[in-house]
Amino acid sequence: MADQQDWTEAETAISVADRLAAEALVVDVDGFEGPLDLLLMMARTQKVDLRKISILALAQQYLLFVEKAKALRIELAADYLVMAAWLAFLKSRLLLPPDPTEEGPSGEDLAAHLAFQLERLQAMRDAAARLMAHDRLGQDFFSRGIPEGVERVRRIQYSATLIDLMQAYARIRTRDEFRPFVLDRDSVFTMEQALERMRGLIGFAGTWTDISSYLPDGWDADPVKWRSATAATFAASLELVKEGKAELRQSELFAPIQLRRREGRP
Amino acid sequence: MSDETMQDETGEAPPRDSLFEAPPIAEQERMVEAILFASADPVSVRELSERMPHGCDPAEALVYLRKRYEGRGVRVVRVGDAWAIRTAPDLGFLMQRETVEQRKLSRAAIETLAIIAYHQPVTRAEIEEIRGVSVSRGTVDQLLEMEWIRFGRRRMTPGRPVTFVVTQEFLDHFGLESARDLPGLADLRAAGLLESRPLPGGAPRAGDDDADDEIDEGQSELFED
Amino acid sequence: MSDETMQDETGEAPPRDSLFEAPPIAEQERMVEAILFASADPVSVRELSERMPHGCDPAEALVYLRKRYEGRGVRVVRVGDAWAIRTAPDLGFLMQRETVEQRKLSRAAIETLAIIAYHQPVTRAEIEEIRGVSVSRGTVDQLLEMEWIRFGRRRMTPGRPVTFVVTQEFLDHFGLESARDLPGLADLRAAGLLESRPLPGGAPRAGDDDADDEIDEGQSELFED
Repeated sequence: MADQQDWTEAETAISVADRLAAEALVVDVDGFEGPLDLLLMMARTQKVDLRKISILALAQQYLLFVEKAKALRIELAADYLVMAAWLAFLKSRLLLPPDPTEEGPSGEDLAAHLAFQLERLQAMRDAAARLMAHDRLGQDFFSRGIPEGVERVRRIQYSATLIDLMQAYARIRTRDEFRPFVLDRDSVFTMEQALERMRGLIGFAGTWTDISSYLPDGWDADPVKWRSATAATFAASLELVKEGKAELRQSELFAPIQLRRREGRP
Repeated sequence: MSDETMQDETGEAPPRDSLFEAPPIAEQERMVEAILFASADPVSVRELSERMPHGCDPAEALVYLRKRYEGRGVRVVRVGDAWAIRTAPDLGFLMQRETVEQRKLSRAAIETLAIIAYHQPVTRAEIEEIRGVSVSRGTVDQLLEMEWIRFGRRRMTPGRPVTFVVTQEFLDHFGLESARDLPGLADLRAAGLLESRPLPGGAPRAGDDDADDEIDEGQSELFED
Repeated sequence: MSDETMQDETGEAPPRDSLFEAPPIAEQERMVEAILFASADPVSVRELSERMPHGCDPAEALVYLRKRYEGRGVRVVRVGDAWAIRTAPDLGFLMQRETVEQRKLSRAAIETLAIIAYHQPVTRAEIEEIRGVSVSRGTVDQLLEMEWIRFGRRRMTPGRPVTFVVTQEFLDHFGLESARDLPGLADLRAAGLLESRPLPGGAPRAGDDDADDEIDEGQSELFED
């Protein structure tokens, strides 16, 4: 790509005009969007097709720019210095005869890639310009000025099948055949019943009395009834104690439980 | 810019200020079309005139444009003394977007519906008696709105209560020719939808007394099996 | 429940659920015309289908409609997989009144937009590699907010970076049928300028750690979304 000859030519060309150019660019450094942008700008000054630019000349131009900036004590962003270092490396690669023992890409490969990057950036800029110049909505062509909104109508569709209908009807018509589940209460003496009974009797219980004597009549013969009545009466007794109307005592385990009215209360 | 614009521009001068002849009427028609389309408000002939190149006759162009849109999906209509493009009235339904939501009919609704179907004509009080719970106004309204039930004749009993009957829509929806085709309890039982125990006093009670004129719609014979 | 089922059940009813044959194609054309005229935004064929009576073929109707409006003041244009009616670009000069003040985009935003349009789907790292500078969050946010770009699929490369693609709004704004119609796209591709070429050796700059794996993905995926 760039042989010795080209380089010498480039060198001489740079020394005059481009030194001034570099200086101008240094002053304008804030106007560039990073080193690639600056490089593209420099490449354009070569006034050739981007595919034919001399990367070596470009590298030299850039390094000059950085030098100038240093001389003018202008703070360059790190990006610019990284690029400078890379271009210095590229320059040395391009100038030295290729070393067959050396690993890595050749100077030409690197230069070609930089040229590609510059060309691609330029291409995207051109594309952006073309895009913005394209016919545009609200500028060159227009949408409907009085759009008619689409009214959203939400319709609820209820579904039911014949089976649903029949099952519903069957459910109603057969409801009478069922009655709610209730316990057969013939042999159950509830706590409410016991409590009611004992409230009536407690006034008379001045002395300790076995609570079994409070069982309703006829409930001690049938063991099932007896069990229920005893449990209910015991629970009712506890309730009365809780209410402060009675006292309970039991002399020992399994001994009869005795109850009496609490003193001082009616 | 587009090719066309280029042509216009490369012509002698911008058309609107042209001293030359007005554009052909077909071109004027295009212009009116574009202006009416893009404007946020109806546009008067005067305004059209101001916006179009010198020498144009928007009133004439409008005549052509109107004609062109006759019978189309949109029309050129006059709004006061201005003009606008509007959807053809017969296509208004396209401007609605219906979203259909499927919902299962509530248990109360389906039970009420079933009772009406099997016992029609039936009064609200009768429905309540059969269901054993009161029927909310909303449930009946919903069924009326769905057009699955409608009002039947009033009962010739004190208070002259209204009755409900099922509609043709109902029959269509459930694929029935008439309410008589509703399966009877025997069929339900056979289909395993009922317990096999016989129904105590099964015959429906409604419609027995005075609704004789609607007896053919009634269900009195349905459950006698 | 599918549409068909409902139609079967509701029988007669409104035209959209009709069991009868679809309207004649001329009528369908009117319908498409009305819908497109009414909407400021492009309408997809699918949406047309949903809004038109059952059995309509909006795609076919569109062919006729498009032809009908050729050379007229307004045109039927394709925007991605949707359609819209827009004024003819050559009549833009009549519309100063309607002209929308275009939001001024920064150079960075314009370049970023172009890179996304031509290289989509493209990652932020790739954009940065092409522009040689980092892309500020604000730039991307602005484009996202304008709804000219959106997130595409994530790359199946380490870090699973998000990609950006352009939107239907972008196509609509620039009057493009699809991203294929971007000006100069073919030339750029032929020149290899849409490739993401790996750098031999180290990078002069750019935040590209993952960009190198995707040489082939660039344009090949372009039109999938």
